[in-house]
Amino acid sequence: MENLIALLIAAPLLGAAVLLCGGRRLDAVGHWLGTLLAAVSFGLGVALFADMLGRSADNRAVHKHLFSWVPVEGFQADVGFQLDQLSMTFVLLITGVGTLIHIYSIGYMEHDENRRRFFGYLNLFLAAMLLLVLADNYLLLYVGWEGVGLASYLLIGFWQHKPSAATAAKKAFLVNRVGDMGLSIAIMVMFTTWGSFAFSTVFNQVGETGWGRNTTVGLMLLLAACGKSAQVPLQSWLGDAMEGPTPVSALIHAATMVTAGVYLITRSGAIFNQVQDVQTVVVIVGAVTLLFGAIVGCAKDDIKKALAGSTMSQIGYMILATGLGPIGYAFAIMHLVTHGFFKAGLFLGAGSVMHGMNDEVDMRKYGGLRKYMPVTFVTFGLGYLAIIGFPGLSGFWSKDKIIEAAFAKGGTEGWILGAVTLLGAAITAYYMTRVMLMTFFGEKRWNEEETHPHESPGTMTIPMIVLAFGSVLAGGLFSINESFVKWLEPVTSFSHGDSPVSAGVVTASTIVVLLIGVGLAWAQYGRKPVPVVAPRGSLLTRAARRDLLQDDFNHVVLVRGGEHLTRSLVYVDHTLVDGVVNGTAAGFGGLSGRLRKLQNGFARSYAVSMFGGAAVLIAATLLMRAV
Amino acid sequence: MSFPLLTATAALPAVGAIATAAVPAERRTAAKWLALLVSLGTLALAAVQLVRFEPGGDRYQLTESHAWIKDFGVRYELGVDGIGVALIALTALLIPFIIVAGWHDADPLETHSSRWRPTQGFFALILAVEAMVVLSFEATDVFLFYILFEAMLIPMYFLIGGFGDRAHEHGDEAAATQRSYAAVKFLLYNLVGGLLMLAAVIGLYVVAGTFSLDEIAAARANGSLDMATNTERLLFLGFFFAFAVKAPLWPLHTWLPNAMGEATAPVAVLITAVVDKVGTFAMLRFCLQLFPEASKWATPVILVLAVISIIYGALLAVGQRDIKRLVAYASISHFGFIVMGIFAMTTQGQSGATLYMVNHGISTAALMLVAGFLISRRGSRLIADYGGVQKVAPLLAGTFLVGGLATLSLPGLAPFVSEFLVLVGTFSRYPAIGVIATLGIVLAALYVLVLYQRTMTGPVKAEVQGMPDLKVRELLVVAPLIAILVFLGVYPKPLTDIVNPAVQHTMSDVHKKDPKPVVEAAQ
Amino acid sequence: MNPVNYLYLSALLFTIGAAGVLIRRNAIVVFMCVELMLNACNLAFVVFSRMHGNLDGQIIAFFTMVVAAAEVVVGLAIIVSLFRSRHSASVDDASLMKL
Amino acid sequence: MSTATAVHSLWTTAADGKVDKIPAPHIEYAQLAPTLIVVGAAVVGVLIEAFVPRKSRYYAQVFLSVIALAAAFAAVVALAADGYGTTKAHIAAMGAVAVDGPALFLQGTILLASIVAIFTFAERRLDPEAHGSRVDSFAAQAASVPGSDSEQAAVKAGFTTTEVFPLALFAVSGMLVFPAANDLLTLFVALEVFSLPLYLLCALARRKRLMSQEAAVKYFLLGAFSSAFLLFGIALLYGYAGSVQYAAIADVVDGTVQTVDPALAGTMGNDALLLIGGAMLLMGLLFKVGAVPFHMWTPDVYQGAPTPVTGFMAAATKVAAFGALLRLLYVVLPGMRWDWRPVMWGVAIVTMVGGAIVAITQTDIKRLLAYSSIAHAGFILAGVIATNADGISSVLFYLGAYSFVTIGAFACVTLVRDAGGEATHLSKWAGLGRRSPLVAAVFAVFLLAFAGIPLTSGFTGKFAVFKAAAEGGAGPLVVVGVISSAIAAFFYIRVIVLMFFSEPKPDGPTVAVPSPLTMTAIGVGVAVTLVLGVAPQYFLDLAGQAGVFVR
Repeated sequence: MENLIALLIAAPLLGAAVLLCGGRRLDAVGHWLGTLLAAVSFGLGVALFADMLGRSADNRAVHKHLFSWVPVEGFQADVGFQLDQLSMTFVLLITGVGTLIHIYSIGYMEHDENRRRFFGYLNLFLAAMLLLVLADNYLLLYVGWEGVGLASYLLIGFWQHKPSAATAAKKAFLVNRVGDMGLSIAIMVMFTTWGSFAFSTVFNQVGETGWGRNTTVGLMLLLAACGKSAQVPLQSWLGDAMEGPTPVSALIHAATMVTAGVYLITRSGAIFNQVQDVQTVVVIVGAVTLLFGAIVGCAKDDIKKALAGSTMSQIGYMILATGLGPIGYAFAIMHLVTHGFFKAGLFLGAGSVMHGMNDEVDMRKYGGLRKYMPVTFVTFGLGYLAIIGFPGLSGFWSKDKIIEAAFAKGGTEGWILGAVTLLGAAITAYYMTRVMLMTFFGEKRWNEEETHPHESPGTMTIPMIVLAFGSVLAGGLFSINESFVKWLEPVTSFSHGDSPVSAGVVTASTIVVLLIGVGLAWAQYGRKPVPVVAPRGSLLTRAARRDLLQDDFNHVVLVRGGEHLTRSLVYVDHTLVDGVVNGTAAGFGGLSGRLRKLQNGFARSYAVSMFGGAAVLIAATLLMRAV
Repeated sequence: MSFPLLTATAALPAVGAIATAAVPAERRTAAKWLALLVSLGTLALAAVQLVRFEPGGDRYQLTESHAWIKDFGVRYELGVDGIGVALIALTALLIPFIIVAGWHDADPLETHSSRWRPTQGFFALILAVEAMVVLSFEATDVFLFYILFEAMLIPMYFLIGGFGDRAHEHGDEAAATQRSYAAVKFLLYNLVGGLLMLAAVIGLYVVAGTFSLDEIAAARANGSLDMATNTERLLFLGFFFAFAVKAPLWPLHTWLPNAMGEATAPVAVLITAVVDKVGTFAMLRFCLQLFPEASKWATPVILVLAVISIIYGALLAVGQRDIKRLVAYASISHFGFIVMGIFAMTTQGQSGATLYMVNHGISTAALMLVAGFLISRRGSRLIADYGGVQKVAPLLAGTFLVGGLATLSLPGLAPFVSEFLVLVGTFSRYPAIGVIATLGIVLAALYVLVLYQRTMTGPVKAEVQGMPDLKVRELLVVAPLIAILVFLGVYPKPLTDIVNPAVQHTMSDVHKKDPKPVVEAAQ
Repeated sequence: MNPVNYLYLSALLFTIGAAGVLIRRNAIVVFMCVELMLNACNLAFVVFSRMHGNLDGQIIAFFTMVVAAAEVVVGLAIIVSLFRSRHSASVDDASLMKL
Repeated sequence: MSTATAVHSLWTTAADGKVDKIPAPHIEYAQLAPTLIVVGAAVVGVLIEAFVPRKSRYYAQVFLSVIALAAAFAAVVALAADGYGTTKAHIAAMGAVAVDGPALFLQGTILLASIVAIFTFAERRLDPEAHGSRVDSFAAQAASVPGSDSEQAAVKAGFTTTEVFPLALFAVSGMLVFPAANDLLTLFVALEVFSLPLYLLCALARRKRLMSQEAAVKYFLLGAFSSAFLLFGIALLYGYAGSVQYAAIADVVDGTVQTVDPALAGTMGNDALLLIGGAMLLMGLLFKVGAVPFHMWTPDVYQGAPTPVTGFMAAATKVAAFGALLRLLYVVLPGMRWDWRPVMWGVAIVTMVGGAIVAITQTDIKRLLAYSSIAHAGFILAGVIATNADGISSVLFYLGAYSFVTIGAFACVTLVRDAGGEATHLSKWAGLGRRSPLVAAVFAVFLLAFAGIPLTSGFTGKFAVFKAAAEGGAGPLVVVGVISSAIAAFFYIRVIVLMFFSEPKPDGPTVAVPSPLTMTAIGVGVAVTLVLGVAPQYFLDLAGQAGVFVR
């Protein structure tokens, strides 16, 4: 059975290879082929899942060593897979949502002349993401890690003719590379510490090393996670990444890839558990990002960017949860899965809206669309309810647990974290309600002559419906009997926190803040018409519109600074390094020119030189004897 | 006596060079095919070497030894270790691609007199370089190596100075001046390095009384050769300087951007992917083996220079406006990695460095050759003259991107394996250096992606409109290179198996053992 | 008289000749100065010959004279042809080639 | 016994005692055959000038010269085969001439180089025919004033100066003796014997005669000046040792012979005489090899002289002069090597560096090669300084290798011509590689050999001398040597750049198609360059076996 694991990756990889190398001949069938292979992968995943369920909880992880990758004395990197409950969860999420989004893309990308290439990239992404979650060592994980980065780069920049898309793609890759640097340093430290970077070795021996090395590894892994999961301070790329086609935003920048950081930290739980201080940093990063994303999400008028802010914020929740240690891992993953459903659904809905609205993304030019796109409205609405944590829907179950766990952290920290998570919940409710209201309710604000809103075709709506089911049901199903937590427990371990606040109180306060958020949004966007041109807004609003000045900071410090640095280095290289050499050459030339003048053509002066030479010769000879 | 395989591998291209040069002026197509066939034949011989080489066997295999210049204690001694055989394979592999890529680079212009036979000369020179490079990888006699090390400058010099980008050649006096400046700079830099090495070679002979690596090693082993510390250091510096110029290491690098910028793309590949490898190869084989103590003594400085090369080369690559110069600075950065790996004195570092030599050769070839195809279409090397190529020539853009991704060491492509090994190897002994060098991977992403963005994406520029996509000949060059990059990225084991034993020998030459993992050391 | 004094004379003559070569412009005079230097050598040979009590020096002096004579033949030929071409025997005028 | 009576006895014994018969000198004619053949041929050459009709003179002279030189070379080979270079090495002609390895090797080199040079002398196809007769590089009538009617008449009459051949033969005979000379008198005479014909040859150019005459005057005056120094040095050494025999002087220098006569203590063994005399002698020889600061005649003379003569001079003179220098330093003065080695270090360094640096900015190819020859003199001096067996053999090898490259290079220079004769200005050489790839390629080979690029003879030679120097403890000299090699490389490369990478000028020179004579000269040059570069062992062996002086 474990031989199927390789096949799991191979199917989409094959798809990518065929679609990208196949050329225009495959244009007609490319999208079907891509979707088919994604579905095959999903099918294999399900089969493996069934197989896994058939075994006892402690016996579920399987390993498959494929081949020795880089065998160098003392450095054994293998291509080997580890399929345990955590990986399985991801496999199902990736292939499941992935397949749905493939189907959606068939419709969404119908008029794009490069649709075949698009599906090739999507397949490539699936393969890389599966590799990431299936690897049994950090180096192979790194391959998948960068692989998804590449796929993300290609897909964000899919419409390369738009300079903004190309820039966004480059930015995403670069920021991710900074994170990758962290991962690569972490692996190096692992190698020098444990002589290996296989999960098994590292996790078994992690207790035997000192604080310093574990901390370094932890911080570097966190840096990597920040890059991939768009956490502060490496969050800046996610908003721009919305330049990519919407299915991409749904799959990569909402459901799967951006959550890889959560996977990484959860997977490395054994290391993080050793170092409290790093966990604290993780929690802080999560908390800051949670609020950061939420605030940004409130100010954006671009529907996708608003959702991107939301994604950032929700991942903040997950990161925060992972920072809590064993009490949070399972909930982080659970939120990850539910978020995968509803956020993918929301993005697909947004895509559907854009599809019907001539690719308009400004919500101020929407309004009252519920009549024109009923299916989209309903599915989007369900997603909306799920994300704000409407009781009973997916988001409610998962987010509630995280808030609980935050309180359970204990002490002042626990209170602060609890408050932050609650605040986040309120803001979430606010900005999502704002999106909902601006898009589907109120007056229509579009130009009726140019725009004819319409419902999307079946290929697009069906995935949305499926995801909507997920958004509604997943959380509840997972929470029955704590089944999800128990499922993951062998991998992530689990401990009930000692919450100072009872579960009921937390739930109640969650509902309260939710209502506050929704109410505020209603007051602002529901009761009165939405202006088509955005008002100037408060200082905070304006800052939030500019992603809280993050890009300005980057621009001034990194871009400008970098430009100055490189320009001055080019100058240095030219004048100094090269100058020394050319100067030496010129110096010899000058010397030559001067010495040359001695050769003045007069025989008598030559004789003088000879006479002088003879004198020196004689004197030197005598002097040598004297000395 | 068995078949002299090593001599044959070098002799075939040498004879081929003469034959190619002798092809009559008007039969230039025949000359091209002849050169290609010879290079393929050489590739076949190199493949035979790979097959016949036993990774677990003696250090030097397929050896040949003949008296040559008795007075200088010089023998014609050949032998390959794993590193040599891998690099010979690389050379033999790349030359056919270089020839095919440069198929039309040396077609004569109408203005030339009938006696001027650039085409024959171009391909003959390439084969001559191949012969010398191959032989220098095989030489186990210091003098023989030195002779080839120097002699290969001459054909390279003519290749750089004599053949520029086609677009520039039409009566552009300034370009010709630039080109000869680049050629002279190349030659003088390397000649100065080589001459200092000559002094050291002579000094080595005075000290050791022989040029044979085997004999020197034996003398060291039985204690009959005992170099004074200062002597060893001076000799080491003489050797290292030459190799550092060739490699090139900061601050001796400035000839490379000029040379690569002015030469045609295939020649630029020849420089950076093939000829420069002799420098790094020689560091491994000669510096470490002949002067182990001095090598260790110089390690801190060299590592710092290597790290500066990595960062500095990458930053300058970011700042370039010329595609080929950008690739050149990227190469400087990569050579920094190679040197760092060699002098980290760990198994991982040195294996990584060796793999890096091979992988860098292939990846740069891919990137540079595609860049050359691009440049030949528009007639400009300036990045700013391009934009939106992806739209009109997706295949070209795609292959360019793959080449670029290889250059930035994307996992899954060959350079990643080597770069990571180098980093790990360095980190395990010199953590700070390793960490700084890791910055290079971010900068690499920056210069590659900026280059790609500016040339390939965005709105289609007017001058780019109607640019043809890759032709079959060009695709035949690029596709196999990419395939090799992917294969070696996924399954480098065949290569590491060959390289590992050689690295073990080198490690024992310098009496170094890998640092033990902390956990293991604690037990 | 102490023969060493003749040595001093010889050195003096040699120096005078050398100075003449350096100072005089006319090629003929320069050449005469060279001859003076040769004569100084001859004097030295003869003096040493006497001091050593063997004949080698004297014989050498004869050789020198022969050689000097041959030199005159060649030298005058060259100088005269130069003079005929340029109507000047100044060595400073002959400075077409320089730098 | 007082000094006075001792001196007096010089002539009183003759009167008082019975007069000894002057013993008939014992001359080993067979062993001196190489020199004698050449001298004889030269004399015959003079007779040919006198008696053979003008029309046939050229052929007769060329034939005679080549045959004589070849015969002399055969004689050298025969002597060497007989073991005179090694086991039977001894001093011949009453102590005047050494017949030993270095002497034979250098004589062989000089003879071969001379044959090749004679070929270039005899070249008559480069210039278009004048008035129906072929012309060579030499003046129609040297005695006629440039530009005068008499010159034109001579040209019209188709006169040629066939005297160059006997002159060259005389010069060669002097050169053959020079490195073999075993006493200072022979040294001096040989020096003059080869110098005087060279002065004349310099003056004989067909084109640019004013420059040619100027070169001759400069060469002559400075040469005579330096001869005077050399002679005074000889006088002082004679005063020091009481003999001009090398072995006798060496004995005194070494201190193996004590003063025989206390009366002579004042002069004999007086170190001041030795040091000053030695230095002056050195100066005379350094002038001939063209070492800085005695080099200043070189560029002017090389430029002004007819190019075949320049090639001959640059090759053969250098060989002969270095031979003599070697013998002087290794046979006569090894006892005072602690005195002359530091001085020679200095000379070698300024020669290498100075020659290389000044060459950078030269614009005339012949002057450039002149400075190059100065730099090379410095490299050879490094080998001379080694003072070991390798030093001798490496210098011998270098000289052999260098002379053929030089003659070949100058032969190439004669091919590049425009309306005014040879186009020696570098700007004229631009784009030569495009017009005439073969000539340019051959010249490039010579330049690379000068630059010491491996696989050419220049590298082997340079390696040999530097190795010898390093073994002789002159490591720093080697470093200076390689640095100046690098500087020197710059200007050789400059010429290559000019030839291959510059666009040809529309009014550029043409490349003459030479007769087989010059082709042979160039061909031999290329062949020697490559053979000595790739497979030098045989010749290194030869030089190694020849590397022992007899004393």
